[in-house]
Amino acid sequence: MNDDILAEVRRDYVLSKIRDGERVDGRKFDEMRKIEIQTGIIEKAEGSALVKLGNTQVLVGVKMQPGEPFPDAPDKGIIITNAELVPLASPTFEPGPPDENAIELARVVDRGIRESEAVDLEKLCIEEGEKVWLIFIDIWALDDDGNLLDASALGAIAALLNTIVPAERFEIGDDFPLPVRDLPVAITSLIVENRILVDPIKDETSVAKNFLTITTDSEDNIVAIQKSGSYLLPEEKFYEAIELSIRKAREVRKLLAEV
Amino acid sequence: MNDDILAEVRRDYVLSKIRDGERVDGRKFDEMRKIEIQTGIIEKAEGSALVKLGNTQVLVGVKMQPGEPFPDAPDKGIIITNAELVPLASPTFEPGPPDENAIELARVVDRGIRESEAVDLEKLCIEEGEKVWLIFIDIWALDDDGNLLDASALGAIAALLNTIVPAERFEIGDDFPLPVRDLPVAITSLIVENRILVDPIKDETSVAKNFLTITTDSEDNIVAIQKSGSYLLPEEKFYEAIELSIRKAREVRKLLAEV
Amino acid sequence: MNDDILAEVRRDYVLSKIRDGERVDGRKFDEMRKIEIQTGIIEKAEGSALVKLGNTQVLVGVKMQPGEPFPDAPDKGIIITNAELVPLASPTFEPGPPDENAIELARVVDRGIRESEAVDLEKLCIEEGEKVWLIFIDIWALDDDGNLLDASALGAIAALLNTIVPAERFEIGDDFPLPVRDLPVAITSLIVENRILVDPIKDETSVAKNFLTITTDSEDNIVAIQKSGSYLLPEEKFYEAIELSIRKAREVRKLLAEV
Amino acid sequence: MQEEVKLIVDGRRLDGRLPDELRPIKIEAGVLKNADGSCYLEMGKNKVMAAVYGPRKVQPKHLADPTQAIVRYRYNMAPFSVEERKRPGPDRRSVEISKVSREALESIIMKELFPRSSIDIFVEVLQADAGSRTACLNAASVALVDAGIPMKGIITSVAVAKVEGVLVLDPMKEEDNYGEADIPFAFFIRNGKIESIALLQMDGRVSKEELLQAVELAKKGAMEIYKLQREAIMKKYKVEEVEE
Amino acid sequence: MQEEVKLIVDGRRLDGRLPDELRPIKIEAGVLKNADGSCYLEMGKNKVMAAVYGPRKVQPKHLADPTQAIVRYRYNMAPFSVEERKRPGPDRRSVEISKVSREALESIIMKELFPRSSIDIFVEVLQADAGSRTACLNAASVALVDAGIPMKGIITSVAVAKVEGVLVLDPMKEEDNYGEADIPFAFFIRNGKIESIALLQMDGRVSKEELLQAVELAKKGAMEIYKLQREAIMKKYKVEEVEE
Amino acid sequence: MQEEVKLIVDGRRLDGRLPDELRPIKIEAGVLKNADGSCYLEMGKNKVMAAVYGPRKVQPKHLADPTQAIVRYRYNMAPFSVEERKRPGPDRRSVEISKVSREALESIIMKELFPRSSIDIFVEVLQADAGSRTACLNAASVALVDAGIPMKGIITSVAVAKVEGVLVLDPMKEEDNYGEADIPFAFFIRNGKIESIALLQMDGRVSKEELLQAVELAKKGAMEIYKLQREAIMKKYKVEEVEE
Repeated sequence: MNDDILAEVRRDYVLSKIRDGERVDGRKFDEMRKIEIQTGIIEKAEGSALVKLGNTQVLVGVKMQPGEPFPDAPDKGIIITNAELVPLASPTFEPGPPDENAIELARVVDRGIRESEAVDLEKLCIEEGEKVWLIFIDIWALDDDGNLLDASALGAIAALLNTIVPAERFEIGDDFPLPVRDLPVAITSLIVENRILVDPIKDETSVAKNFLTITTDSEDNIVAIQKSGSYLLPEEKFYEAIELSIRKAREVRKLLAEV
Repeated sequence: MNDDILAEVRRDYVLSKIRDGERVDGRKFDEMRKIEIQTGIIEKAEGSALVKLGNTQVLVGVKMQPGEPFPDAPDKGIIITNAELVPLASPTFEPGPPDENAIELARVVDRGIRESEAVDLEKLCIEEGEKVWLIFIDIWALDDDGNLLDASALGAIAALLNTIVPAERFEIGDDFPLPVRDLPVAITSLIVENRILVDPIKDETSVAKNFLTITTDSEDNIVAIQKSGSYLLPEEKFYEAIELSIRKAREVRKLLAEV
Repeated sequence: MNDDILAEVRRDYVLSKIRDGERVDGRKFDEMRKIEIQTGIIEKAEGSALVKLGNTQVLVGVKMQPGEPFPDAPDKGIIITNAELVPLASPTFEPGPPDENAIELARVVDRGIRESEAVDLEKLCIEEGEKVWLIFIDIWALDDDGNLLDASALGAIAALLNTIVPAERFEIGDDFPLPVRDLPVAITSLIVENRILVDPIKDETSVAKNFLTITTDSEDNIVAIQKSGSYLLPEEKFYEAIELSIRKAREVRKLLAEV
Repeated sequence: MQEEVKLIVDGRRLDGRLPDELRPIKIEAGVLKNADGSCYLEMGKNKVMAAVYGPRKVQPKHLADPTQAIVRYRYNMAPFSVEERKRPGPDRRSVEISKVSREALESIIMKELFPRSSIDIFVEVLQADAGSRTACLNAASVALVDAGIPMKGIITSVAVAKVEGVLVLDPMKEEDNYGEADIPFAFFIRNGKIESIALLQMDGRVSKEELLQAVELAKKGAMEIYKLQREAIMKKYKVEEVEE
Repeated sequence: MQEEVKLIVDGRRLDGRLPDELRPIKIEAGVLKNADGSCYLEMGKNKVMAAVYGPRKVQPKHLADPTQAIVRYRYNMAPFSVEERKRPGPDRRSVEISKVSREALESIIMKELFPRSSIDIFVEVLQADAGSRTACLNAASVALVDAGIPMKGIITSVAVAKVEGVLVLDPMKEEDNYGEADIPFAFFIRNGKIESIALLQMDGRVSKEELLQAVELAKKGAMEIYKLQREAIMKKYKVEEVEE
Repeated sequence: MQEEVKLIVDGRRLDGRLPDELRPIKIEAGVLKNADGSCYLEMGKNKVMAAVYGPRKVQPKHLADPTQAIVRYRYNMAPFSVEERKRPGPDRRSVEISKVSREALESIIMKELFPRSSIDIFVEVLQADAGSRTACLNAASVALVDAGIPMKGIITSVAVAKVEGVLVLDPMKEEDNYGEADIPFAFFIRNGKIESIALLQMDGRVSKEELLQAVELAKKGAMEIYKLQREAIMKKYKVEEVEE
């Protein structure tokens, strides 16, 4: 019970801050947290990246192996994206197969990579109709202080950039870097009190889980959108969020270029 | 609590009616509800039928694809029957894999089709020991006002009658109608207060779930029986039910002939 | 509630006995219960054994079939050990897939057989890299009066001794006895009140679930150990238990030789 | 293929039985320590073990019925009970058998005496032959008596098959595989008399008249099995008396 | 391969529609007896059935919220609804669609009126075409009205696609498969006016400007569908009045 | 095949270690924000992250014990932690490791101080090498201290292997794969002294005498690891003091 009251007090505080045009951690509404990207830390993976977005931490590993292509794309590699919100990362995560939140997260990250055509899948055909490279992107949440999605999307593309196709291990020629040709970036905002808060922290999402994620490619095209949460989105907020997401993604993309 | 009392009052009413030789919906004990059969309504299925038995509605779809034969029947097609009591169809159905009621329903329908040899499975051999046609019969309950089983069995045979084997899609010759050579009909009765009520509605089964299903073929042979429910069946009631089921199945079979 | 009190009284009694240097069933601390081994009772299995260890009963069946070898052991047969603590065997066992206790039991039995190299797996290669014999050891608990593990391990090796490789059924030559070349024996003790009780019965394990299982081969080598249960094991007790296990295993191995 | 097998020669079946003969049956009650009641039973090559726990507290609690006991029945096959290893765990066939078997027993158990309780019946098929569901029901029935569960009478089960036009009692594997029909029955027996039908299933193809004959044949078989069930129970009680 | 298909010829789509035209739509409310509200809906080749149960007691109990109703939504595809038989049971796609659809409806349902209750929405896709999630939402919305669930307005859903550089309303299968983008929308409509966006997803590649145009096109389509939803509800009530 | 690998040359192991040398170890406490206690640990190529939540209310409630806290331990491998991608979710090996690891920690946690509570320990193997269960236990132990869970002492874990007849401390992958025995230990250490054995498993083939030597070798290794665990905890506290 005391916990509930405390949580309510906290919520009220966050909300009153927002109404006053402020955020609890002192950031501006359109300001991201500090971003750190470390790649290659899991030697056994073909590629990997640890992303810290403030206190939020996500580890993404990429594994590859030969497999059968889809019948309708016989000459293309295949991306399989999976996310696990393991109970280590938050007091509210539970052991077990991915729930709707984990599935949604994985699918939104997947769409950004897929629709931006970030990976040149045609270069991952080994034998047309028979054998192509499968790319397993596994997203492992380590610490959830809000906005796991942007951290995961960032981790995924960073890990792909870091991936070496293990051709030698499977005796199909020389290893080569995974052909990555675009840098999709997901930017999630919280829509609350008629405001748009970019990169929300957990305290802020306790007020309302009104998310809008917009993923853009290197040419500012929009490649994926996900409105997530039970709320009504005013049209003009949507347009504002697009502008904001394009602008923020450009900043984040610069960090990726340095990886 | 009020719900419980209401249900009890209702049960008492149904029971007293039965004792008086009457049914709550005015039917005679040996009278089926109105039957409507529409076939071919799901164009993407190889065959389909929507059956209405009074307010009870079941949709049955048939899909076919080539597959491996069973080792002990290398020259015969294979029937796989599945039923889902989806939560849309009744306040008591729950999401999840088929429970014992759904499994029993599917298996009893399956036995009627199988044992009457309604489908000429030998004509569904593509290459002996290698490839035969698989027939998936999927029973989808839409509205359960009692006696889903007879509606499902009727839907299954009607959908099979309506099925075109999709040989062209799989590049194994010309499409042809599924060879159906018998019309098994399941007739379910409720055995209660020493009476036999054919085609029971939900209100009646609230009194007792004492079912007896007898499936007969076009020559009045019995091809499947299922006593379902925790009750003791007097021998003479069993014999009465057989006579009744044969008689009623003949009536229903006439409707099937018109499909 | 009364059940709880009764259980407590019983526990106190068992404990006071142990403190007095006695066991509730009159055995010495280092004395096994009476062992009965019947083999070949399941004709449909390739090998089988029913083991009674006092009131504890376990049935082990062995089935064999050809299958693919592991890539890193292309010329060796494969052992798959599974245990089911079916609810028939104890009021505390529940239906469902094996829980951690059943998995641990199967894995400890498996290790004893595997590490003692009891089965000559190289003689179970049918075609190198393509086809080898799979040995399924299924442990079926029938009555758990304590120490299911030792009974299971004993049943497993007895059933293997009794196994005929069904080569004829699969048309790959003549049947032949499974090549068994060692007799691993697991001995489990209960470590309680600074005492070591070999082959504990259920009443005794109600005091504490402090198990130590030591499996030895025919040459008194230790091939598997499992400390099971939440307790701290003094070093000297460990050494005592090793001596005891070697001594007891020799006795049990004699019974096996007579099977 | 099935034409080549000849299942009845000179009025005798493959194993030498006459059409109205049962397979050898062996019943032993009270063979397990943990269970409140138990029974080991062989019927032809079927080898089954039944255990009864209860009346006991329902687990999980929310399943409890405040007006009567709930009855559960689990028919389960050991992987090694059949020619080709069976994957452990319930399949659709086991689920259906468990359901109709439970319903048969439930119809004679005096459930109203034990509100909020469960009576759990577990039957393991250690070796399977044709008619394993009937063997299991017969064993479960004895185990229930052994557990002292109040019942209106006893359940006795046996199947009839139609084989090459002939009705045969208690079919074995080949008759089940190549026969024209299989009809498992269970009867409610009270005071040594068959009262009514507790389980009835059928698949195959028979005429109305054949069905009536099948009932008569099954009843004959059931009465013989009933005697063996009685004997097994009596023997258990005698042994207990002697032991006391 | 996809280059060879020509999806727009002379300004017309494969099925003859103009870019801003909807597929034929058929809506019928109150088609099921058991459900508290129901709706059968066709949208192109989509055939979907929606049922609403509730407000009712939450099962299992521990999910109940003492301050408001919980809303559940299950999007489920029948195995025969698609070209290649789909294994029954939820896949990842269904789970995501169920989530965003539930959230869309939840945002206008007056949940606070029914503490400790559940409002359960089940939608079965009997035949699937492109846009099955939008068809299901439209059906669910009508079923909710039919069930008398208090809402702030209504939800109406439609998708826009980008195909060969052209934005098209309510894409069909081929446009979905070979198009450059797919953008499903759902709008909150109150007093006959679109108020805000209740569902929005997108995958593909569009410019900011195209996105704004897509919203306008979707709004146009939604208003047409909204009229059909209204008609279906009115018709149901008229029928009921006549019957009384 | 395994004969060709030569694991010990001139008394040195493949990675240059002496038989009684540990792999490089790195321990950092308090690395996660959400968890009540946490630890990142590297041991050779093992990279593991441990988190402790609790004491907290048990979920689901019916698992609560009115007399003491329940302890849960989940050993889980990331799919990318091993050469060939591992399917997510627990396999039989993980279940067994979780059980024996939980039991080791449970034996020193003062559970009776927290009735009706749970202490949940989650360990993710981010990269796996031989001895991942020992690395996880060491990390979990530090995370428990970091979480302030009252314990009688600390748990320190290390394995010993027999390789080409030689006992070696803290085996790496090749020694685990081609060695003659693997013996993971965990010890209960109090006041800087090893008191007893908290975890002990073994598979392979060793004599009684070798086993005694293995214990001594493991104890030596454990004491070294224990010092590093202590340092990691001290460092965390120092940092916290400075920060205050």
